[in-house]
Amino acid sequence: MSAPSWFPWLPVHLRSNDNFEEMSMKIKDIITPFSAWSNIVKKPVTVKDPFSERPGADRYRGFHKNDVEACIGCGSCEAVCENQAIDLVPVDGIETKKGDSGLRPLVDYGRCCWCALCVDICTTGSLTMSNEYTWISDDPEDFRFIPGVDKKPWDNSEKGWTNPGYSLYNPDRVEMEEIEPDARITSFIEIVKGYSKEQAEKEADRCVSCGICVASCPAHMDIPGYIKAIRDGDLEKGLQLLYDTNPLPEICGRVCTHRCEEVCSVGVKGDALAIRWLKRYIADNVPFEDYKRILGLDSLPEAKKHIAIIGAGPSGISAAYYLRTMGYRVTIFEAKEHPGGATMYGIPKYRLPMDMLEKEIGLLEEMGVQFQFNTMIGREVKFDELYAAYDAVFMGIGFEKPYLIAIEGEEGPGSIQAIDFLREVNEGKKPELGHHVAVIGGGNVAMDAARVSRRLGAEVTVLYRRRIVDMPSDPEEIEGCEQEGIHIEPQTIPTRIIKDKTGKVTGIEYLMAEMVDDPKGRRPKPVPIEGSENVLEVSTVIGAIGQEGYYDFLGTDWLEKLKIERGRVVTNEHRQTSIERLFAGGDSVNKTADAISAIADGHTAARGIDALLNKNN
Amino acid sequence: MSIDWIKLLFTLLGLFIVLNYGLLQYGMIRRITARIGKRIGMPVYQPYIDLIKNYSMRSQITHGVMFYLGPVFRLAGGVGIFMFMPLIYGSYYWSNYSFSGDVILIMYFMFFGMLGMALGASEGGHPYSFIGISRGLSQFTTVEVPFTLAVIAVAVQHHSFSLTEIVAGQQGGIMHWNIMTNPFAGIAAMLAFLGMMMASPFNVVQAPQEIPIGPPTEYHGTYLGLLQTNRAILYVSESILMVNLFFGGATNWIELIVKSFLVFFWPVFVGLVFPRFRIDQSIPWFLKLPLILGIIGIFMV
Amino acid sequence: MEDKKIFTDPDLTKRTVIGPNGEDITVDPIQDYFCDALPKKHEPKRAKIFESFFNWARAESIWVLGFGTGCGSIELYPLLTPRFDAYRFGVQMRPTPRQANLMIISGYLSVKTLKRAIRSYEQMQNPKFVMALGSCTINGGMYFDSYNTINRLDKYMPVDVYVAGCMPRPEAILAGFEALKKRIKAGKAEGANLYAENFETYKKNQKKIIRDWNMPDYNW
Amino acid sequence: MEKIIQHLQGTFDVKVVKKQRDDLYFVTVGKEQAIPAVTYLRDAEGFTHLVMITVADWMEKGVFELNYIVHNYELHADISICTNINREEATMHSAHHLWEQAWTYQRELKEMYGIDFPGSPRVDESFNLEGWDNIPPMRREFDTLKYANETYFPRPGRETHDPAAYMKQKLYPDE
Repeated sequence: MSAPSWFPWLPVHLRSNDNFEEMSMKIKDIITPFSAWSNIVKKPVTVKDPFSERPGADRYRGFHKNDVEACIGCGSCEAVCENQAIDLVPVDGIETKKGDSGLRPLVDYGRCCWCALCVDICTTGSLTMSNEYTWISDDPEDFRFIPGVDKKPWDNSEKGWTNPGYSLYNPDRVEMEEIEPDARITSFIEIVKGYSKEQAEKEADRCVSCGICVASCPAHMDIPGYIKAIRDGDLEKGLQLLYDTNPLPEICGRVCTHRCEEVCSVGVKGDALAIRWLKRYIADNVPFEDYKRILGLDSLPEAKKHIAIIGAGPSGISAAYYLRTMGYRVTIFEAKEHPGGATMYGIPKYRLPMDMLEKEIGLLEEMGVQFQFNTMIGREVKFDELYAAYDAVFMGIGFEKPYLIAIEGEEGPGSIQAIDFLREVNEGKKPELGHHVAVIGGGNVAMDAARVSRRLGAEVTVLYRRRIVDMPSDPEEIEGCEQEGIHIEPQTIPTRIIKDKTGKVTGIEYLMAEMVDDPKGRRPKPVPIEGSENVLEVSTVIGAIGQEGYYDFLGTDWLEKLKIERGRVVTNEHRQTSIERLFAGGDSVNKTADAISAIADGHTAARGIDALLNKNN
Repeated sequence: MSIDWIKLLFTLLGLFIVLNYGLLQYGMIRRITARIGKRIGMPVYQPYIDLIKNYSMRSQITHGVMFYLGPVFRLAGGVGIFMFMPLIYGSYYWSNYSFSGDVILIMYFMFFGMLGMALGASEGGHPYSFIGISRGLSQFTTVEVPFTLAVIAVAVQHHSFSLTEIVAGQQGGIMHWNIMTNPFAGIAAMLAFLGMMMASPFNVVQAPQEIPIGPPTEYHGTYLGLLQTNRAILYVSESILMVNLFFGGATNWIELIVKSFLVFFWPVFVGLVFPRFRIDQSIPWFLKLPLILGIIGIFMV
Repeated sequence: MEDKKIFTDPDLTKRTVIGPNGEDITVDPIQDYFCDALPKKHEPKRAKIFESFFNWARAESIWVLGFGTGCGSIELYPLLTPRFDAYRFGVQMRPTPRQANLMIISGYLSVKTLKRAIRSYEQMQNPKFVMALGSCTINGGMYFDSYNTINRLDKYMPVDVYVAGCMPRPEAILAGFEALKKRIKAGKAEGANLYAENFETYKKNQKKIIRDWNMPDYNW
Repeated sequence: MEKIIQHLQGTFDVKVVKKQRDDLYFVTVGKEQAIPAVTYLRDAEGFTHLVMITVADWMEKGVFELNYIVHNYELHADISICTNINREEATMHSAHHLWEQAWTYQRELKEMYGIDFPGSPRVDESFNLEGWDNIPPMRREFDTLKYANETYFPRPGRETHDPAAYMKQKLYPDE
């Protein structure tokens, strides 16, 4: 339609063809829009009540909820939050204890962007989101709350975002290669092979660096720190962190009871981080020649005072190491031929190869710690002399004396004690066991004895008073036993060791027990069932129901002064005994009775001695 | 000249009725608009609340005397149209102040309000007011052309510039209405009416999406309240004017309300479904079809 | 870098021009274009019944300044769609601050936007209300460490209602309107007077971050 | 593409060529040759569209790496001409005579990184940051969190606890 000449008085741009073509409508174009009037009889699509009719979708990311009972306050939510929207704050009524920091996340809705990363990473799965999304207030300070503690209307909402099933970290532990059970029982070769670099870094990558584990470690090692060092590939830094709190990482990397892994936040839903194996990875992969340089031991402070250490077990070595780094002269007195104490004589070599110990003792010797082997206090040296000659004494003597089972026939050959048996084997002897061994007890020592016996070619049965779940031994030890064909007989109470006329052990008689709940709430007690006698044909019985301390070497005068309760030396928080300059640590002091506690005692005592001697100055 | 107090009273009463009618009508139309859009829409009484709210604003600002007078002029325009227009045919008291030349005066008042707005809004100094005003004035001018032609055609037909006489000439059935006797003028006026009501597609003057609502941009509080009052009166008055001019007037209130509502419904009917014309589209549009129809309307007579 | 000159708009600087008769005329655009009388506090009506009635009208006729500032502006448009239809709650959009009662700060404010927001807010008439959407207005939200985004809106203008979310859904905003209505009806929404009373504090905060302050202190 | 790169290498002193994709190459040239190279690509090789001018801050190396990304509509391919300029005296030749939109980029780079483009229109005017008086915020030495905390009044009263440290304080404070 060329109509520009219609209105020559209009401005040029209004006369252009385009404008007129736009305006030249067809009849249809005019009629069609009126069809919209048909809406007037239709129902409006408006949501009548937008406040209650429109709940969030089932998986809507609404306001936060937290199951404060399940939450352990690991702080992963805080760490992952890009907006710094989460603080960890103490909450009334929630105790700080091992495996629970007592802190709970406080969410600031002045920061949150509802990305739900905090929910996705939540190690316990306690932090979730409801599908509520309406919160109005005239006070901006309101929008900071502790989910689960500050009561909110959406606390009981069923719907909303939960952990989606995948994890931001890998919940599965990197498998540690082990020797097959069939091959294991033929020799004392170390079972666990150790991580490769790739495996270690992959495993270290699972760590959320929460640090919950640190409190559970008796030595309070900087676990997140050295795991991060592995992740960063900086093993030297890792080694420094290890030695800050633990001078025996090789040993702990193998035989530690790893309480840290029990509380590992990653382990709540998945497998706990293999903290022990990672520690071992660092210790194994830094060349020993470099230790002194890395740890800065080349130039130690000048020795001023002299400390004596009784017993070259983990606590003694630990104390020696830290005292030496603090600048003391240290002499260790050891009754036996080799250092290492229980780690040396008590732990079978398939768990802890001998050379590991030698490596770490070697470091001490290079640092200038003096060793006097085959020197027993009370025999070669009197304690009086020692106490007089040295500025302070640390006693890390361990539990040497086994408890007896106290049943008929326990005396005499064929019935032996586990710690003696293990020491003999570690010394290279090969005790005669016969075809079938019965091990009495359910602790780690019992498991060790059983597995060692198995390696010496015997059939093994473990007799334990309570249920398998009650066994104080590490679960992996029990699993190892089962893999190696060791039979565990729970709820059995030995009553008599049967001997033939020559005095040779032929069997053991035991009663079955039933578990009776203790009215005081303690763990259930096994009660023998009358008439349920069984006899197991065995050739040797190994008792492994525990040990106690042996303090006679001190002499009566000192022994009177030393405060001892239930077989353990009583110390203050610095591991100082009731005798002023005598400190003590290790199994004879702490209840946990494991290597890492002993190491921690050594460290604490070293600091205590330092404080005492400096105070006296 | 003595003042006919009763007549004044009735006029004011009529104004009051028309005001309320206008507000309710506006609410109804918004409601209908909402339904077309498949919405529920605001309450019918919402215009009242808005009005109260606006009159209750605590602070006002002014941009000078003319800024004050703008809404007053506009209201005067609206009231002026009403005052000089007979409401009910044959009723002395409801005939307001109509006289023999009232059509011309009403035409003047229609423009008067717009000019008042122009002066006031200009004083506000807001650039969008200027744009709105210039658009409004130019569009209104072009709207007036076909409308005036149609009115002249009607006036010539009835040999009178008095609304009362024009209405009188239309009595006696639907076939006597000017819309039937002079359809071209009627259609031209109805099309122009679209522009007068500033309904879509001719509401670019007050387009909130393009220029923040044009002339009243700076007006708020009481000023805006005045403008709202005026809108209620003006739109109804213009509808009644159309009723008087082309649809045979009314002989009672119900007839008046029904007819004026239907007339008012016409721009709503169109406006709700058509998109907005740009100003350079709407002006030529009025100069095309409505103008030609208006001219034909005159020649018809 | 310290001596970097702050750039100012040459159109807004004070200058002298020569008039048609050769005389000098001093032009100070900021003074000439804008009014800068300080805000006054407007007491509510003495008669409580009037004030309550007016507050009811104010609450039921909320005119929103259509000024989308952050991400949340995209949540405001659905309010006007058939699904949510905010009109039925008496909420209408106004394109000019003069006629609006409610300013919605819909999310983060950069310093540049804040400057405009303050001017718009000041041009609104008493009583006026502010609704703040989302984390950003409460404590910075995800832009808490940005070099150019404010953290707390209440430092710069009085806020009546906050709606949590990032961003709040339209339903939550509607609930925000309901909360605001309650507040207005209770006579607690006196943001405009608060602003007038604490004018100096607000100005100090505003001027701390708006460095090229080329506008009057207050332009009603 | 290969051919174009070869041409570039023949004409200019090309330091590095990095092939990102078949249709995206990064070509590093000296500072003086960047604008001629872009001009050459525009006029001789048909890369008529300036996609963007952007910069990467290599604080450790002490340079800004400027990228001129140009697009060829026939080949649907991009080439980025990269050049390193000194961070301390960051100036670069303006490209606004080639594409008018370049001055917007250059104005932004001036504001955000402090890179000067003498001759570029309105390069000194503020772009996003009105009245900025600190070091340009996108330079990496600018600590944005510190600046925000000092400037924008973060809401007080927040304090957090590290679980490990808190547990130490609660459970074994003496060690």
